[in-house]
Amino acid sequence: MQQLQQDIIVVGGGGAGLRAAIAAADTNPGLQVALLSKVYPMRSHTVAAEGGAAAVTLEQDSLAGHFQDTVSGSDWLAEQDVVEYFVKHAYQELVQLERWGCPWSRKADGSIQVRRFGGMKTERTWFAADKTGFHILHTLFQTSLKDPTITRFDEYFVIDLLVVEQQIAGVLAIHFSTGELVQILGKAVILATGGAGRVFHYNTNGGIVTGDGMALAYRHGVALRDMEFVQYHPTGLPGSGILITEACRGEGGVLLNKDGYRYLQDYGLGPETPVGQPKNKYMELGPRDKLSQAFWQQQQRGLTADYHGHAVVYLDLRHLGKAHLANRLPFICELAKSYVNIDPATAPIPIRPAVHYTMGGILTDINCQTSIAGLFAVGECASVGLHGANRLGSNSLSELLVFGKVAGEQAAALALKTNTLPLSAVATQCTRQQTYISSLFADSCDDTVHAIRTELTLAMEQGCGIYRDNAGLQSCLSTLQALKIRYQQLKVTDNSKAYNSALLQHLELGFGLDVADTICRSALARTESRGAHQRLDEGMTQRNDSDFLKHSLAIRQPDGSAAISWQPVTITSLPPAERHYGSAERGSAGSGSTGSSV
Amino acid sequence: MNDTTQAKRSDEPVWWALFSAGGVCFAVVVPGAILALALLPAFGGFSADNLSYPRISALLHDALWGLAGLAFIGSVICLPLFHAAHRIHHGLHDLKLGGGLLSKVLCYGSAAALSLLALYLIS
Amino acid sequence: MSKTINIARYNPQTDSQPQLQAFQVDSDNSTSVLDALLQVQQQDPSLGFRWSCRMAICGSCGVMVNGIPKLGCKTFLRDYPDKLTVSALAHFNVEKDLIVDMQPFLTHLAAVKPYLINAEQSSQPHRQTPAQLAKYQQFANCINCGLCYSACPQFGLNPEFLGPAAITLAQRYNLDSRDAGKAARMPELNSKNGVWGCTFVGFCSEVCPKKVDPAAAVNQGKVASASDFIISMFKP
Amino acid sequence: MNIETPGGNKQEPGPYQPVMPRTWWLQHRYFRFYMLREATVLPLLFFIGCLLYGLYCLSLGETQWQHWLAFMAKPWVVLLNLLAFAASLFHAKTFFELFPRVMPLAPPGLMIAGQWLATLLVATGLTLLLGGWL
Ligand SMILES: Cc1cc2nc3c(=O)[nH]c(=O)nc-3n(C[C@H](O)[C@H](O)[C@H](O)COP(=O)(O)OP(=O)(O)OC[C@H]3O[C@@H](n4cnc5c(N)ncnc54)[C@H](O)[C@@H]3O)c2cc1C
Ligand code: SF4
Ligand code: F3S
Ligand code: FES
Repeated sequence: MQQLQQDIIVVGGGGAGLRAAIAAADTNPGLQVALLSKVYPMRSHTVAAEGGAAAVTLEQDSLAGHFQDTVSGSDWLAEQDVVEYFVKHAYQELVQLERWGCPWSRKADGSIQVRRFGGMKTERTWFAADKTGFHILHTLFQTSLKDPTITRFDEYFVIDLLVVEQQIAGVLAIHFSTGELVQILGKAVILATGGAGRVFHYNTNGGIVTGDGMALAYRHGVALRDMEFVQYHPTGLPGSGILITEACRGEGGVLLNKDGYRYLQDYGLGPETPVGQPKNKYMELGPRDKLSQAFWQQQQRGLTADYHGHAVVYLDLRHLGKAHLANRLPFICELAKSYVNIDPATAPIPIRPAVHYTMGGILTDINCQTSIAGLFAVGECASVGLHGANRLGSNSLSELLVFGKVAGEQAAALALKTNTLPLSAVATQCTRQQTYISSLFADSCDDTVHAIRTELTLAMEQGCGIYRDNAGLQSCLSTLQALKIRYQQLKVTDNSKAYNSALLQHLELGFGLDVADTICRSALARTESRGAHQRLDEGMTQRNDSDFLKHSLAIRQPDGSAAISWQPVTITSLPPAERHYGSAERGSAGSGSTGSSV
Repeated sequence: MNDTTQAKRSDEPVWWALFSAGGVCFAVVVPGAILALALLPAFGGFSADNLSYPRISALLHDALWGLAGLAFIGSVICLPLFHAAHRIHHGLHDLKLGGGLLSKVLCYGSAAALSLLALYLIS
Repeated sequence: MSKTINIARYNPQTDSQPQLQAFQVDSDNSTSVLDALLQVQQQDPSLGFRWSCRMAICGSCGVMVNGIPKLGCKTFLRDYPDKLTVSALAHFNVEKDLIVDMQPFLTHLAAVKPYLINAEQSSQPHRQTPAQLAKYQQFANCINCGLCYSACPQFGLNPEFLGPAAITLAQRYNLDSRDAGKAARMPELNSKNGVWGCTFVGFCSEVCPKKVDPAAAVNQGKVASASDFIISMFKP
Repeated sequence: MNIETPGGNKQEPGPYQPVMPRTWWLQHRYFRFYMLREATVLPLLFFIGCLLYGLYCLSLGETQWQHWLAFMAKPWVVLLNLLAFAASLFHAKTFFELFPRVMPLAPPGLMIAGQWLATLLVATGLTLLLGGWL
């Protein structure tokens, strides 16, 4: 088995991983930084982010405003100290990206332009046309090429963390092109492996977003926090789930049901704002959870239309005009044309909610440090505590940058004062993994990855969807258990070495099953409704702060299942209150219950 | 990353500049030249007088103190020759028949030789 | 509707060259070549190809469809009523089935110093007007899919040629009003494997799924390189 | 052109290294078009040859000049010059379309039209001049 020695190992070449690698290399040029990714960094799913990245920018805006929006958006489950740190550093990070060459969209005078985004009081979202993630990722990737101390390991698939007595020692990876196992030793490891949206059937995520990093840490005893909070994006294309960015609504797009009625006004988001005059936090610019829930309600009432067997509503952009669309939303026009054969300038786009983002993830402190010494996590795979029960659009790209930098710097500081563990310490772990991998191959097998994966994603969609109830969750859980047993019998029938995708998919499925289990069990344990987690059961449809103003922690048990425990929320300055959108926002005090009336 | 070996500057700009200038002439001047010198006379568009020896010599040598002749030779013969040489040189490379130093010397060498010949003939 | 798709298979351990294999897939109006490949992979899990975003932005799924470089996820079966043959991207070494070695491509990208070079320190953003942005914006839209390399015969003939995407990226930074690194980038562009490796075949721009027009970038690079040549003559 | 090469080489297990055959340009419309564009210089060379011959004749005197005029009227010469004329127009079309992409100075349509205008003016000028109207 090949052995390599590095100082810092970054797993993941998305926005978070690249930002961390650059920060680590910048901190001390004497450190060897390895950047591992199962795909070439610029293929990472950050590339698909369309809308933008948030930071307080305008005169009339304030850090307190961004803080409040984020905390109330999170339904008070965000760590407020983390949010404070975040809003304070987001601007500088976006500027840093600008100074690295990111082609942010501009105002006529050459200054940065910001756009509206759902759940944000005012315009504070930086964007690069409607390809913000693409430009951020490529800017970071290209900037990383400048750094001679960053060594890339492209198409290396990490299958295990090497841990010795609660201290990280490195990672074990499969070199995709040769099929060989490689042991990479390091003093600090940063997990930046992205989300887990692919455990659901309809999702906006790329095929690589399979929750690997979450499972890697979880299998070594690190808690996964707030896993029940899975964000549905209200506007995915039917079938493929391809995202139609929220920026469409920021620009003034409206949502219509099959009768052409702007149904959001019926769900606490009104009154109806005039077409072409979007208003922050009203109607289409309400938060994602509310909008996705409204779709579900419409579907129950039979008010959704049918698009080739998928229930849909419509996103109408026609009034924006061809020129404006081409300028502000060119990628959306391209996507609509290719995948539903529609020109948004002349016809409304059929859309439906799709799983978009995992708010939960690997538990870390404000320094991105996990419970294993030297193991850090950042980005969508982590739960640093920014998003709580519901993430606001455009906070996550900024998170990658703000906390990517923190993770890189912290890892570098730690690596400088740590000694590498001896090879011998991890030898047995490596041999065990090697034996396990070899045992996966067989000439034939009745079951397939595809079959199990399909059942998994459908079960999750059924049981852990926009609305949940006890019966559905229980049945999802038993399906998951059955699938896990089938998974143990599953074999890889392609025994070739080079580029064995069958093997990788097999391993990804294993990661996904573990993550799905934590989602389902956390959802069962939270018997209230909050943010993206909405229960239909009697007595659970409201937010219940006296019992559940706390984070769930899923910790792996010896039998492989998750046990749920709880962790208090850090509240610094904004005590829990109702979340209000639409006109209810004003006279919020005692008035009511937009949060749960739907 | 620092360069240890810096890539060698190509002399291609010289040839490309000639090629481009020749390309412009080929597109802007040559069609007219073919028309006026080959096609119209052949199809009887002009009277014989107009193409008589004295008139043509005079045009070539005397008009604008001889500059017209020079411009004509340059834009219809010399530069297009370099244009052609460039395309042939690269075309040989495309056909995997050359493209190396030999074809370069032959192509641009002939273009230069023929250009000199043309200039000599009007001098 | 069932449809036949021929796939060029190659297993490095056993094959000496790619062989076509036919598969049946279900197809409707929205089935992409990527969808079809995913279906085939269910029948034969050993089929190797790259993909991720399935929305034409990550650049991983490039393949030849009937001999033309295409993004699998943005090419639809409906547009190929007759025969459909999918093979690995041309001009790259084939590692397995539809997976090619992208390393040369990445090396070429890195060679042009594709990052903003500017020594000025500041904690404020640069000013850049929409007009200044427009100068390079199109060239910044490259998703590094490599289709243009498979389209470019000059790259096929000479693998050392930096190629359309790398040169486009160099131009993207050279044209950026915030950049001061042109001098550092020019030596690579000035070489015979830089802009001068191109004969304006132009097919690169034809196949580019993002309308980047790399051919324009490369040939604008020639003008830049030629002026650099002249300037260098007047320098000691 | 599906599988690129007939002549790939490969001894041991490892990647397949395609080699471009010499006939690559026959395999696609676009490449044939490119080769045709490059080949426009062949008839051009013929026309330049005619001119050089003409200059040579001119330098020898009146009789030789008459000789050249007769040569230029031979059917096969006329035919080849017709071809050269077509080639020059085809070249002009491709060249004019490429120019705005290499030097984006004005809207492409405008630049293309401007260049055609230049060609037209030169052709008119030369015709008028040689035809004795100028
Ligand atoms: C369609 C879409 C649009 C979005 N739009 C916005 C937006 O407008 N604004 C916003 O703020 N957020 C947006 N988001 C959310 C945001 O883009 C993501 O949360 C964020 O990009 C995740 O970045 P990341 O670096 O954590 O992970 P990713 O970019 O997903 O990268 C994960 C990396 O980990 C690697 N990896 C994974 N597993 C392994 C393994 N086992 N071994 C080795 N490497 C591995 C992968 O190769 C990859 O390089 C959007 C998300 C989606 C899906
Ligand atoms: S220029 Fe176009 S074809 Fe070439 S790599 Fe970039 S996006 Fe792909
Ligand atoms: S195809 Fe190749 S030759 Fe030039 S114009 Fe494009 S790089
Ligand atoms: S899968 Fe990402 S571009 Fe096709």
